[in-house]
Amino acid sequence: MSDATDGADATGSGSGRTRDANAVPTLSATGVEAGYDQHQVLHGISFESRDGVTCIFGPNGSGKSTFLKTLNGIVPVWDGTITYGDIDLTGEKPEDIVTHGIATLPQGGGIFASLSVEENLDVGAFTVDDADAIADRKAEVLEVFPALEDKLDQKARDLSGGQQMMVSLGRAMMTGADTFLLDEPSAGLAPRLVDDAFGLIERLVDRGAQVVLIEQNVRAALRLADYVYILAEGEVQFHGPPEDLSEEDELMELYLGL
Amino acid sequence: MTDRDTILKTTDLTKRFGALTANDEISLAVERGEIRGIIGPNGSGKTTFFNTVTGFYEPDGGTVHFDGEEVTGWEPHRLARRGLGRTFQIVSPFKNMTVRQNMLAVQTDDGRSREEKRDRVGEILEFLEIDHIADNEARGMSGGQQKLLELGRVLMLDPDVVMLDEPAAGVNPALESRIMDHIHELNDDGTTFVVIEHDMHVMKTLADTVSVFDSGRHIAQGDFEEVSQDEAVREAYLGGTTAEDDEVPV
Amino acid sequence: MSASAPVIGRLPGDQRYWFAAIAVLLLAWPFLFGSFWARIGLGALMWIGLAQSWNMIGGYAGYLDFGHGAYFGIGGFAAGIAMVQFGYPFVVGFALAIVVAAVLAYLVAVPTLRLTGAYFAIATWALAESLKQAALILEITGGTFGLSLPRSPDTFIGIAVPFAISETFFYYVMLVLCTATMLLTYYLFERHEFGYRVKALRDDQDAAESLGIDTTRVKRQVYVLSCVVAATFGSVYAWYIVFIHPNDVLAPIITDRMVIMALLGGLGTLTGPIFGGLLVFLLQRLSSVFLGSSTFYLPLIGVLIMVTVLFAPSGIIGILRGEVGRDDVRKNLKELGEKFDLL
Amino acid sequence: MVDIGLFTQIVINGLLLGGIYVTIGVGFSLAFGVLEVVDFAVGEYVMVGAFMGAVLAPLFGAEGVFVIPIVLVVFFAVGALIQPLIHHVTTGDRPHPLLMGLVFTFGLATFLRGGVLTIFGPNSQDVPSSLLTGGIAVPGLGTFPVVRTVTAVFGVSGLVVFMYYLYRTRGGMAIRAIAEDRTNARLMGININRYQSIAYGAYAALTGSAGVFIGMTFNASPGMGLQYTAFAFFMVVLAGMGYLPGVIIAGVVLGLTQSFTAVYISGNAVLLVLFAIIYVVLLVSPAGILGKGEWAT
Amino acid sequence: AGLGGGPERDTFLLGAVTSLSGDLRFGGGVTQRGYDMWADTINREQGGIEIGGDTYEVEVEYADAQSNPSAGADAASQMINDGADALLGPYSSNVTLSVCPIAEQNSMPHITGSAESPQIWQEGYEYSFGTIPTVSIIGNEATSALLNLEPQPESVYVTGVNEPFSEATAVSMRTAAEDAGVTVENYELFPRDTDYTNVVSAAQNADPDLHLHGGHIGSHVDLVSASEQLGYTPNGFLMHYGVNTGSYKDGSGAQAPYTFGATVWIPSVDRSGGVLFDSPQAYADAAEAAYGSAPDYTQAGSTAAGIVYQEALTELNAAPPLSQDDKDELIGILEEIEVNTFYGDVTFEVGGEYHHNNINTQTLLIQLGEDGSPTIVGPEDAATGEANYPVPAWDER
Ligand SMILES: Nc1ncnc2c1ncn2[C@@H]1O[C@H](COP(=O)(O)OP(=O)(O)OP(=O)(O)O)[C@@H](O)[C@H]1O
Ligand SMILES: Nc1ncnc2c1ncn2[C@@H]1O[C@H](COP(=O)(O)OP(=O)(O)OP(=O)(O)O)[C@@H](O)[C@H]1O
Ligand SMILES: [Mg+2]
Ligand SMILES: [Mg+2]
Repeated sequence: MSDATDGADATGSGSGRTRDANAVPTLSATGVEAGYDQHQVLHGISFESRDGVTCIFGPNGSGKSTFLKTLNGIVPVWDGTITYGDIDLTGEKPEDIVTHGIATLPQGGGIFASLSVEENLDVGAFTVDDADAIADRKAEVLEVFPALEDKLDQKARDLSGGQQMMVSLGRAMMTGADTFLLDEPSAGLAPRLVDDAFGLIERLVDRGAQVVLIEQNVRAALRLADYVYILAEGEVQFHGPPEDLSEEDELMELYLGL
Repeated sequence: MTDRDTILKTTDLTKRFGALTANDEISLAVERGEIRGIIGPNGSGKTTFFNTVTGFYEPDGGTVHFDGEEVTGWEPHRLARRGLGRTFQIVSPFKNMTVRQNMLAVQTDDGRSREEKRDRVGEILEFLEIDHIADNEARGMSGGQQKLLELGRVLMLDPDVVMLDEPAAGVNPALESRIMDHIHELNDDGTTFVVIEHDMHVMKTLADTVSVFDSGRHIAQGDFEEVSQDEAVREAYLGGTTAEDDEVPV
Repeated sequence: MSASAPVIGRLPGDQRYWFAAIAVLLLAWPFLFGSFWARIGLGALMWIGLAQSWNMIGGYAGYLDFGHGAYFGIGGFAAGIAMVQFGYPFVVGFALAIVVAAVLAYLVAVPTLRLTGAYFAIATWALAESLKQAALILEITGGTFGLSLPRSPDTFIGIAVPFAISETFFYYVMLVLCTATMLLTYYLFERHEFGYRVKALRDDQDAAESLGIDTTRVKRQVYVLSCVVAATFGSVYAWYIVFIHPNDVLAPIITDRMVIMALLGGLGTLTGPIFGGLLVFLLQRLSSVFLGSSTFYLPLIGVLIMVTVLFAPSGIIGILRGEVGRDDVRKNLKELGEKFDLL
Repeated sequence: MVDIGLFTQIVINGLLLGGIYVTIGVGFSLAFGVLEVVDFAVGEYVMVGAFMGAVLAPLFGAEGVFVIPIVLVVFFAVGALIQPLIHHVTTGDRPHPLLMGLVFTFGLATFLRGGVLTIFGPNSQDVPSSLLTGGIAVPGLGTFPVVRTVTAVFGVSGLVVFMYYLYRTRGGMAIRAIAEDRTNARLMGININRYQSIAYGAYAALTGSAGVFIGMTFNASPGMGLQYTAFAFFMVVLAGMGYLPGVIIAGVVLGLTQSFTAVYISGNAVLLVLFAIIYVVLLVSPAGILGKGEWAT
Repeated sequence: AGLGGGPERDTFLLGAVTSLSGDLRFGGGVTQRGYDMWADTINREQGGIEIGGDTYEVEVEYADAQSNPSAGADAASQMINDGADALLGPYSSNVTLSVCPIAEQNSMPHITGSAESPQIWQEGYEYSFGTIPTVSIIGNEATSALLNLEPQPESVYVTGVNEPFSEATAVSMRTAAEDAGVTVENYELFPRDTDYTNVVSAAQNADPDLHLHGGHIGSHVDLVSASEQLGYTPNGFLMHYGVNTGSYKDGSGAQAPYTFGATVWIPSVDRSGGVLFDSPQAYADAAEAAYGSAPDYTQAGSTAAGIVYQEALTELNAAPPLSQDDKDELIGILEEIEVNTFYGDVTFEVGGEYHHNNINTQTLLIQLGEDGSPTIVGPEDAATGEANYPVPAWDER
């Protein structure tokens, strides 16, 4: 099991770690059904995260976010199981799932609007006890997003939409997790920042983290993808390496607009 | 372009938040029937510009003209009924009402009968392909569906000008191209659009003219090609990516 | 619930028969059970009407008016002052109550409706308290001593009144007033597009404004309307109860009761206030009849309110509509249990 | 002509009265601004605290002061257990969460008031204290009633402790994050049930012990709560919702307004002036006298 | 039994409206004990009221006014609906003022044993009577008695709560002081929920010889607490209503002794008695035995209301249930009646300022002793002890 402190070592050293030496557990779902109240959204999703970036694409309303929320514990699972390596996550609470090293960037960012930017980052490190690790990670976040440097004391709500997204991403990094669940990190970002956001994802991967990425910016996301799932109407319509997608013209057209 | 008339015009429009000047003397003219794109870095004042034009913010200086009339300081609902519609960057459905009721709540001065209004709702929902959820409460809609509802509601105004704040953000490419088709279709029927969008693919496909904002100022204007070649724009906004970068690495 | 759902829960059979039966019962009520029950009936009608008046601004428009009871008192004092200080008949007092309430409500609406949520709630509360304090000091209201209204004339605008000014008479006056309030609510908020506008501004004011809805105006309309309705009940009440005092008709508990009734019944629904109003009024008024002389009904009501909010958030109307089944309660209990994980 | 002796005494009275309001306002401001609970039961916590003083003090040598540690512990525990209920009614897919919390606490208030009335009857009860009696006369200024002075010190200390916790500790940061967005706070690994219960428990503990002080200053009676509920609301309005330091200013304004109106205008007009001021402040500056409050509705 | 008298019954049914819940529950409870004392005693000792050789038991049925005028009116109506022969009235003036019109409307005899506001009697109701003198008289006479103590006070400070009973009390106190030629330093009303330190500071600054206060018990408690805290010690405090109740002693604790108060009856008063109870002390003992607490004048006045009915019904000599004619005749009898009771001599004024109020019973000035028990200290002819006057300062107790 990799806990928060392991993550701290990895980022703290700055050298990154090799995947083979300390592989990130696989996050997998088997036959997951879930929904809201009586309304079922997911109809038996099976899923496995891969090293690097696992992308989830699909039309609006297909259940991507809902699925992500079953992974991080926000939406209770009706049926099926979710595991992280040897750990059974099914039915665990979100606050406990975080401690296994799984961080989430919710759709829309979900910053704490009346907290300062720095406090937002500190809350991200809530499960981390090591002050040095926190300081190191904060430095790293600012290196990735220099625009935040002179806004540390400002309330997060006073930032523009794009700046807020940087805060959210930075906050997710602060957890020191090995697995990142990112729900549309580039939405609403100016093109430059989209590059930055994807750059960040690459960095995370280089460092050995594993990323589950929901994106509507399919073109850019495919450049990073190691494996792709396509969801529609709460079911997996396709999964495979991106190379296989090109053979699925119909899928590409229908769900990806490509 | 020269033979078309100006439908929306701002002159030195200024809006400040405390020490921050979010809109700094913005002068911008939109021709009747065009699709105007607005791009600019996050925080450059695009949304603020929308809010000031549509009456949500009191401007600190400058004027707004709409369809030959000065409308500076008008209340939003008055502008809306006059024919200036807008959407919000963060979708704002009436959560406790059904999709249909969301549409019916729209108020116009055109004296349409109740039946006509209901028919129009049906048409628009069908046009946007969300008629199957017409009687669902809006709170349960997905993000993309909410975007469509947002667009549908504003169409109920039968507006002359529609201002869209990031209509494609978070929207699936398939739906995105549908929205773009809708916009084109409406534009062909004579509706003028002002669109804020960060997706350069969308910008390139949609916009007749692009205005570029930076730090609250209107720094450039031209067609998409011109603007995207502009060094300052690339530096401030586009970075390495361009819309030409279309090929998919598969 | 879709828009076409029946207004009263799931009643077996044709709704029309139910309505007819209820109408007959209501019309015959004072003759069936005598004057005491006529009084209870008229009290219930009054509170249903008051709860509905609060529901207009609080439920449909989403503005938590915590000073609404003041308009009940204003209606009462307007009628009382017209009758006592100027010697006019009640009708003049009634008209005065409407005018005074409308004018005051408008003047209050202009600055106060700019506030939302708890700010609005507290502002209206403070205003209502100031009005009560002012009424205690002013001379025209009788100040500390209150006002005793003229007793029981047997004519009404010069016409002999069928039941003189008796419980029966007031029962029918309240019945008319309450029915009018219900019909008005039904028409304006459930059937007219006005209702959509009101709900739209409740959900998102900016969006409503951007869609051509003059939210300022709609809010004011709802506020003034709901205040005037409360005032009409106040004026009839004053005429009926004969002695009015600021500590009674301007008491904050009047607002509290309206809020609780609307909420327990089902907020922003047509029939919710009927059920909420009946339940709370009867519990309070009849508790001494059934529980004997004790204050035990107070903690009982308290627990009832808490349990309803915990398990039937959409109010009694939700239970009647079958929204609160055994499964829902079980699910609710389970979720509640999870929240007790404190360590 | 203004009599200087009277004038200074009125200032003292007003400030110390403000101190009493501060003791109630501090916890309430936390509950209201940070937990977003519009708590109608606040005044009844004061009332129950006062009654605990009246009932328990005789067991401790007729000294209300000794009851305070017990009240702190009991109220903290009870508050921590009530919070999950409030949390439950203010979350989920309920259409009007704010209202639900308000009505739930209204029910709680009715339950507490009715319960105490049923058990103890309507009479006022003395909360005895032999330590906090009489007043200390300061020449040239006036008399400082001991119990009121200690109450004010208690309130201000409570404020300082709360401020420290909220803005200088991790737990405080967690509570502020929860106030902003419960779901996202959970995603940061925060056990929201625990921290909300801590916050609500702390509020209840402070308010309950304020009740003991108020009982010693005045007395305990089942009907006393409503008045303090009103004042608690007015305190947060004047302070600016969620802005804890504003509570001191609000207390000073409320207290001085009351004492000056009582003496220099008319005793009869005290509440009229007070309520009118609150109404006007809300219209002119909804974020409180200092304009520092904030509270998302 | 004639028309409209309801079903046959062999008891007299008295409908009592009183506040058994709500803010006024304390006073309501006192009233209830007073009415019950009468009914229980007459039924036990005489088997009821004798009419034409038969005795009819007395039954008192209660309806809760919930301390609220509209519930009070409903309660009265409920009693009338249940066929009551006559009404016993509620506690407090506001509720009484909404019950009187109901009695009037239904031509129903109504005697209240516990409402003191002059307003009730000034309205001139035909069917309502009261055994306790209006507070205008009580306050006035108690104040006059106090002003006679040595050393003669030269100035007073008058305060009152702004609700009808308290304001009437304060007015009567002021009037008495003015009539006695004593300086009234200030006359001030304020809301019940205000803070009393300001009242006290202003009074302290005026430095009067006496402080006179009209209010209910809670307000007295607040006033003495604030006075103790600020060290305000005039030569005496006179407060009305209720300083000799347990409630005042419980609320003010160590500050209760030496307070002056007004009453029209206490157990130690020297009155002859007659019907049902031989003397005030006999009544007090019986009440103590029945309820475990000493009765105050409200309870005694309520019992007296029952006794008045008993005498009037005997004179009416009509078996229950009473017809409307009987009831109207009863009103005539009540207007003429003279009853000598343990409570004092009861007669009702007819016409005049306080129509149908018993203004006959003598007012007493009392003072609480070290142990909190009352002693009659005025007027001189009724006094059973010496006043402790001027009272000791707070820190000398
Ligand atoms: N809180 C909720 N309550 C009820 N229904 C919901 C809720 N959230 C989502 N839904 C419904 O669940 C379905 C899936 O929604 P979800 O947000 O998972 O879609 P998505 O694939 O993430 O879409 P998008 O790309 O637009 O974000 C939709 O039909 C939506 O209406
Ligand atoms: N209500 C407000 N109060 C204070 N500052 C504000 C407010 N609204 C916007 N700002 C500030 O004004 C600037 C412009 O914001 P605006 O939202 O207009 O940017 P934008 O161009 O729409 O950015 P994005 O592309 O990220 O949406 C930002 O710095 C923002 O922080
Ligand atoms: Mg999504
Ligand atoms: Mg924007």
